[in-house]
Amino acid sequence: MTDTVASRHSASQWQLMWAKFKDHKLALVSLGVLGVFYSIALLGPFLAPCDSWQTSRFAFAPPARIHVFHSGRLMRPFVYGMKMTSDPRTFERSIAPDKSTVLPVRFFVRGAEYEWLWLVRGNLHLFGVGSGGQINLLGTDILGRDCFSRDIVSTQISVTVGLVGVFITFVLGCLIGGVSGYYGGVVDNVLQRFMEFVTCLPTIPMWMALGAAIPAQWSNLKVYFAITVILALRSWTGLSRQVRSKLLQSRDEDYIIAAKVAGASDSRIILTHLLPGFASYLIVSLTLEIPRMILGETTLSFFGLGLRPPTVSWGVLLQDAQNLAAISVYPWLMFPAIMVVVCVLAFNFLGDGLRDAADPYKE
Amino acid sequence: MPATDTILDIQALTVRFHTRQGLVSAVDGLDLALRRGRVLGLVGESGCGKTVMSHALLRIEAPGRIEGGRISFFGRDGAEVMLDALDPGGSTIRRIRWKEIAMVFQEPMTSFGPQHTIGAQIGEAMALHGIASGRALQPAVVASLQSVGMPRAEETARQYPHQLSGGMRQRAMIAMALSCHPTILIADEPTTALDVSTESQILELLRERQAALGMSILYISHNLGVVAQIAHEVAVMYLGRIVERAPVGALFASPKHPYTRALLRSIPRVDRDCALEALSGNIPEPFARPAGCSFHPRCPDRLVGICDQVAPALRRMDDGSEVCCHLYGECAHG
Amino acid sequence: MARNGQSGALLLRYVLKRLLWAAVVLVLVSFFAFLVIQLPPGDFLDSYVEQLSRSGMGVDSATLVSLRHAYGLDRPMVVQYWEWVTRFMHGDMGVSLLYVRRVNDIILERLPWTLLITTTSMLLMYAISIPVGIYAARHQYSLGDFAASLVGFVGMATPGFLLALVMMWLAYLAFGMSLGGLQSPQFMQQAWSWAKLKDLLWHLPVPLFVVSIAGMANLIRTMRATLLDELGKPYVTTARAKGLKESVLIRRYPVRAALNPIISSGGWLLAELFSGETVAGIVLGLPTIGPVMYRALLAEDMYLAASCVMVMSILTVIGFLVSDIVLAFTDPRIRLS
Amino acid sequence: MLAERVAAGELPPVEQRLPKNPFVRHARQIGKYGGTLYDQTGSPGGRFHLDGALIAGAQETDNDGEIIRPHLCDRVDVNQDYSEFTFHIREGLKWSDGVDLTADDVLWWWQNEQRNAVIYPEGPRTFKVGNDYAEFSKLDPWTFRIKFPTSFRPCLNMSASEWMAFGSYFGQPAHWMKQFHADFNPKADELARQNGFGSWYQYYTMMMEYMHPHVNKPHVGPWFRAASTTTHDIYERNPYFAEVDQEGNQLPYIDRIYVQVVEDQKLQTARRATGAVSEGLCEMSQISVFTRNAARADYNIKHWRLANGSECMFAFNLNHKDPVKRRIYNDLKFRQALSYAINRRRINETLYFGQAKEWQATLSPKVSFFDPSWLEYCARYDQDTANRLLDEAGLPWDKERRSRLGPDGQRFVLVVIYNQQAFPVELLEFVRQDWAEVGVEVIMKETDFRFREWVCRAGDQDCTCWNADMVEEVAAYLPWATKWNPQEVLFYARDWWLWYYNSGQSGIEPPQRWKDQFERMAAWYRAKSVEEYRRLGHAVWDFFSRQLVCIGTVGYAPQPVVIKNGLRNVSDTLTIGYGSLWAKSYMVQTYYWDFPEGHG
Repeated sequence: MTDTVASRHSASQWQLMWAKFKDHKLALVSLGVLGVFYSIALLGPFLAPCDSWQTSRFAFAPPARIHVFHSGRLMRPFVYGMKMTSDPRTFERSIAPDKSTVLPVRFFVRGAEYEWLWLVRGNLHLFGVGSGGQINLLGTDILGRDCFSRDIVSTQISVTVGLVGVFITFVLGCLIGGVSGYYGGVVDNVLQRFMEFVTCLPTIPMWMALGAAIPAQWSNLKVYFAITVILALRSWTGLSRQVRSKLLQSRDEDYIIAAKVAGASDSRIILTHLLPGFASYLIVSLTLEIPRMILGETTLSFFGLGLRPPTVSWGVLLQDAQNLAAISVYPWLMFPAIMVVVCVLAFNFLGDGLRDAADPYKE
Repeated sequence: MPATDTILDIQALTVRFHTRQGLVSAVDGLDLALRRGRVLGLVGESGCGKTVMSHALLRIEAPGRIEGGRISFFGRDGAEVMLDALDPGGSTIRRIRWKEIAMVFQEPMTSFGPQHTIGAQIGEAMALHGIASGRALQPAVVASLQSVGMPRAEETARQYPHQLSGGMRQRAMIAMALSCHPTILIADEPTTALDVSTESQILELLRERQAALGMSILYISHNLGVVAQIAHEVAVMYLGRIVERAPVGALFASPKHPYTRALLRSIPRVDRDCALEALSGNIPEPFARPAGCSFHPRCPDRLVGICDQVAPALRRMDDGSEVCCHLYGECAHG
Repeated sequence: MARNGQSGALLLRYVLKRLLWAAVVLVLVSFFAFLVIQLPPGDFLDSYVEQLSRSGMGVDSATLVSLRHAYGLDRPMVVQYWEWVTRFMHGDMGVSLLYVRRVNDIILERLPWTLLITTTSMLLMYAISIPVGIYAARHQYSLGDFAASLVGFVGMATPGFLLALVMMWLAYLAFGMSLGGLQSPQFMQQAWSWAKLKDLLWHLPVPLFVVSIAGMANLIRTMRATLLDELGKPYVTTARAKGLKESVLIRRYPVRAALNPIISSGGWLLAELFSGETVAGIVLGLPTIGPVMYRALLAEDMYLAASCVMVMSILTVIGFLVSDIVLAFTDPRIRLS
Repeated sequence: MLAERVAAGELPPVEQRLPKNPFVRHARQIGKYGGTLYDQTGSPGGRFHLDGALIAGAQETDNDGEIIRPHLCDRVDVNQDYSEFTFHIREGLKWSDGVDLTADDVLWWWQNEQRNAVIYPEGPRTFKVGNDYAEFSKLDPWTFRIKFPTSFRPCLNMSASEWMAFGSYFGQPAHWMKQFHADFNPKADELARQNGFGSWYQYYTMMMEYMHPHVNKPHVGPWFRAASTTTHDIYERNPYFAEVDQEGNQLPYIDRIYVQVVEDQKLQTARRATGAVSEGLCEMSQISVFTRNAARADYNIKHWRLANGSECMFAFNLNHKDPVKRRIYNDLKFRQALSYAINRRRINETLYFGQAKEWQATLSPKVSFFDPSWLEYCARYDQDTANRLLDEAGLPWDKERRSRLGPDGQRFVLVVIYNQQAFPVELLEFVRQDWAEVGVEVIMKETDFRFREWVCRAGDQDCTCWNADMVEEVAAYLPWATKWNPQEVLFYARDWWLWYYNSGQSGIEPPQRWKDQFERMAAWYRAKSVEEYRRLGHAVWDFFSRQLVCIGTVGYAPQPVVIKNGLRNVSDTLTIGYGSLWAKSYMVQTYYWDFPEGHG
């Protein structure tokens, strides 16, 4: 016992954090979940069996079942083809599995062309049914596009928006908060008022106003970054407030004064001495900032003021799902909603876990 | 069988905490008696369970639990109340708290609520226990503040805790503690957070009030020197047990238990110049209490085979002191 | 509350300072609003001129120039800004081409509903989240605590528009509640009556829920957290030792302390509410400012859009002001230092 | 409702409210009075499903858009060479406030509004032949004459097409409009300023709106706007409406149209699907909800058709400000290529269950000078041809063959601005993909209904789209007024047209072939004989079709409609168009509720 205590005391701040973090099961699980999300984002089109924009005549096809028994005998996993009957009078489509065509699910099949991370062109997919037909694990939308593939590709955009946005937040927050807290006095006061002003702008209206101002002819990449910037414009305040207060606390601590006496430049002091002092806090608040951004992007795109087709993000997909048909008849269109909720929850739990871990006063 | 002038009699009291690491016995079979109008000093290193014990007396030991022993309290009328048997949320104990047994806490900084004025918080207690109410309340509060020698009492009553200095706050705390004229005052390291000069003032104040009101005081401290100044009788506590109890003179003249001796040796003395000794080793992890005499790992003159096997019992010595150590086992026998 | 002259004076000084700051912030807000007018491509005048010549022949360059002058669009930004602000201060927010009426009238029509929604949901939030938070803190890790935080998290993680959509649909399925608006159409033409009021109350729950859930989640979490570390503070032990009843004690000491962060978050909360109100307003078709702004943005009817942003921000600033002042009353440490 | 007001003495009895010989409209069944129709719009005073019913003109067309018949005028006399038109207003015709609508109103409108140099610096767009305007003259209170310098046949068509700006000569009540007019009210400027407008003519132009007349503006249609807030408009029945049913009961039957403002398009759909409106069009993409929800929402679904030559047609801005883009858009090959690139079959099958017509956007086949080859022109799906044409048009592929490069070497991107129409937005996604496949990158940008128009008038659009009417005989002959006209809704060559119409004083000089076309159209409008009318008509429309100024997709689509149970006199099969038919075809004034009190 006693020697473990000793080792605890000699452990570095990060080891301590990790030790405490591991106690927080929920956070640990969330970390895993997010891991999944981001690896989906990374692999993207490789995981998607179809080209997410490839339309087909099978509109609103329900999610396909994976079977292993065909006419009584066991065989490798397969899906049935689809046959569609549409009533010309009521315009009702009914899509039923076509038992005659069996499409075995193969792995590492060649399929639709895609560009991986705008770099590598490829056509290898984790799984698929080849050219014979299509496999729609999560059904199709009105244009007969494969929802599963779209959900995967949209993940790429949506989860990265948060990261990029948070990076901007981080820079802004540290810069403004740092200056404000380090110099104090008039500078501080002015910057404080400015922060107050930013917090006074109702988030979503402000986002909308700025989102509406994005020129239509901008390329999707440009729009994407514009959106992240817009999102960040609101979120840096929280961070900078933290940076500021922490700075104000530690500004007069001996080692800083020592550094000053030693004649280190202000920026150097801020960067090398002060920031590391509370890096853990920054990480926490950044982690909690990401989900807000994801929600923000979703909301903006949902109202058509954010990303727009052909870019697919969760918001864009949900925009298509904003109708009673999606809710009452084609529920699989709502799947992105589940992804949003899960992702945001995961980030929040992770943030909580990190917070507990980072807080030295809670033993 | 407690003496007639016993006001508080604790027998084999055990308080345990159920923590994630395991069961912790903060107080473990503690015996102690407090006599009317006397000051009992309770000494021990921090973490030995003094505070838990004192909280147990007021039944605010939660999240700890009393899991053994008994606490009998003899009120003004001499009737016996089993504190340990009471429901900690019940009305009986609430009537005893502050009215019978009041307490002065360790941190004068945080022991007052920041939201209300000093006067309000003192008045709250007085009103609660029917000392004063309505119009009479405010003067009573001021009086109680004056009684602890608070300068500008009226103004202080109107001030908020964060506007007072530490010493002043502790005075106010004492005023609040005495405001309901309790029969027992528990002072839990009341001076630890204060500087030396203030400390002596506070001690002086306590001594003066005790003499004036004739209440009993349980003075808890980790500092024998401080206890020496105020207590009639001293009990030394180690790992939730009393290891030695003696009149203050006897204890300082001839300390018996090795632990007491060690403690004494760690006080600076002007009249004798010898190197200060710190206690060797530190307190064992609470949930790894050593077998036998819990002090034996640190004991300079432990008897191998006995001390680390058999737990000693409290023995009364000729000079009226009591000690709990195998070293004195024999002389008791013969 | 101010217990003596000195602290009263301090309080006054504090309030004045806050007022001054609020004024500064408002100036910045007006800059932003003006920015909103200027940002979009294809400027306001083009639209306006075209509107003029709707059934006519289009306007020749000469007329264009004269119009530009009439609208001060040929003058430098600063001048334009100044004119806009002064007009705004005189209560003239310009005219909306989309609604073909003065922006003032539009705002005035929508404001009461907006305030109704926001204030009621604010009260609702406090009324629910404070007791729930207290309960969660006092019975930590209990079933109730778990349930509360679960609701809290879901409320926090579900996008408002989604919630609105689903709730609306459920309300329709369950009660056949008409979609869009706060009243059934047949009542909207009538004067106020009990039936109309009942109809209104009948429509309120869904919007209120959607608007307040996110903030409520947040409040519960804050309340629980702060109360938890307040409960550990020594002064709680003191109060307990004094023989106070547990319920009284909790109310008088830790809750009072834990309320401060809640109160100070009031202004921020208002900002959040306007966000929520905008989203819910659009999806549920509420008669609030949000949808108007949305419409105006799509139509690039910028004077209207900017005024909406401006009004919401002003209200938020006021919210911040009020919460700060209330805080000064409840927390002596702020008032007296 | 009116009965009480008569009893209360607020209104004269019906026979005094109607003109001497009111227009008799044959209702399928004689209806009951009372009740309210519910509808919705995007913004106050904005378009809504039933608003076609609000207006009435001098004449009207039958439901096939082939015959012109009198409406608010009981007779229109035309001289030999179609240069003099004498309109006989129904004697005793009244505005909705009871004031007589006489020839004076028409003349006032012509002289003080249309010819007013402040309101229309460049003069009115209609009643102009060459450089001369028509003469308006009053023969007696109920008779006025329009005299053209030469023959001008379309004058009749115009008088029958109330949706044209032209129809507004029954839309401006002199006695009411005067208050906004500086020549008649010295305080007009003040009035304008009080209402937030810079000067009187700006306010006046706002008040000119006659299709959704401003609150309490006297009106001749069956309903007038009685109240308007930011949340709803209320249109009350016009007690002086000059129509009766075959039994002499004054129309309309229904007292009120309640139009709720619903900013969000998606919510509008949801409300239709849940029975919030009395009559509304179903989105084909949502049809499953509509059918499933019919019982609960208490409506039935009728299967109409949309009389659109094309559900959605695209027009490029031939007068684009950017010379590079202008050159590309003006290249016929470019337009042909994009037409070939559209997979009309796929659109039809996915969105219209294969029941729409995959053809080019043009006139209704029933038109006398119709040419079937117009329908097929470039309507075939042929990517190779498209690619070839684009290469020839000077838009080479980039290295990776991802998208095409403009002459400036940049990625060639074009923005299509649109606002939600009857056609499903998914259609645009199909087109976007089809064009992307031949390397033309498109951004579809949704805007507001009015904003789209403003941008186009300003000439800032690359390309815009709209539904193409099924243009019938009557509508086709409206001067400069069909959607193929360079300065109508699609605004594809506004500057050229301005140049021509103002004889070079403004706008941009068009290329010769377009000058010819303008001349041809002018000549057509001056046609002396039916034969000439047909010959020139064919020539005019042949040019439009071959030039492919408007690229059509699919047309004549099925259009399910939800109708609240209990709403009567709604036709089961109907072809609704937005051309000359649009207003008339529903005959909303004959609608009635079988339990009016149940629809308060």
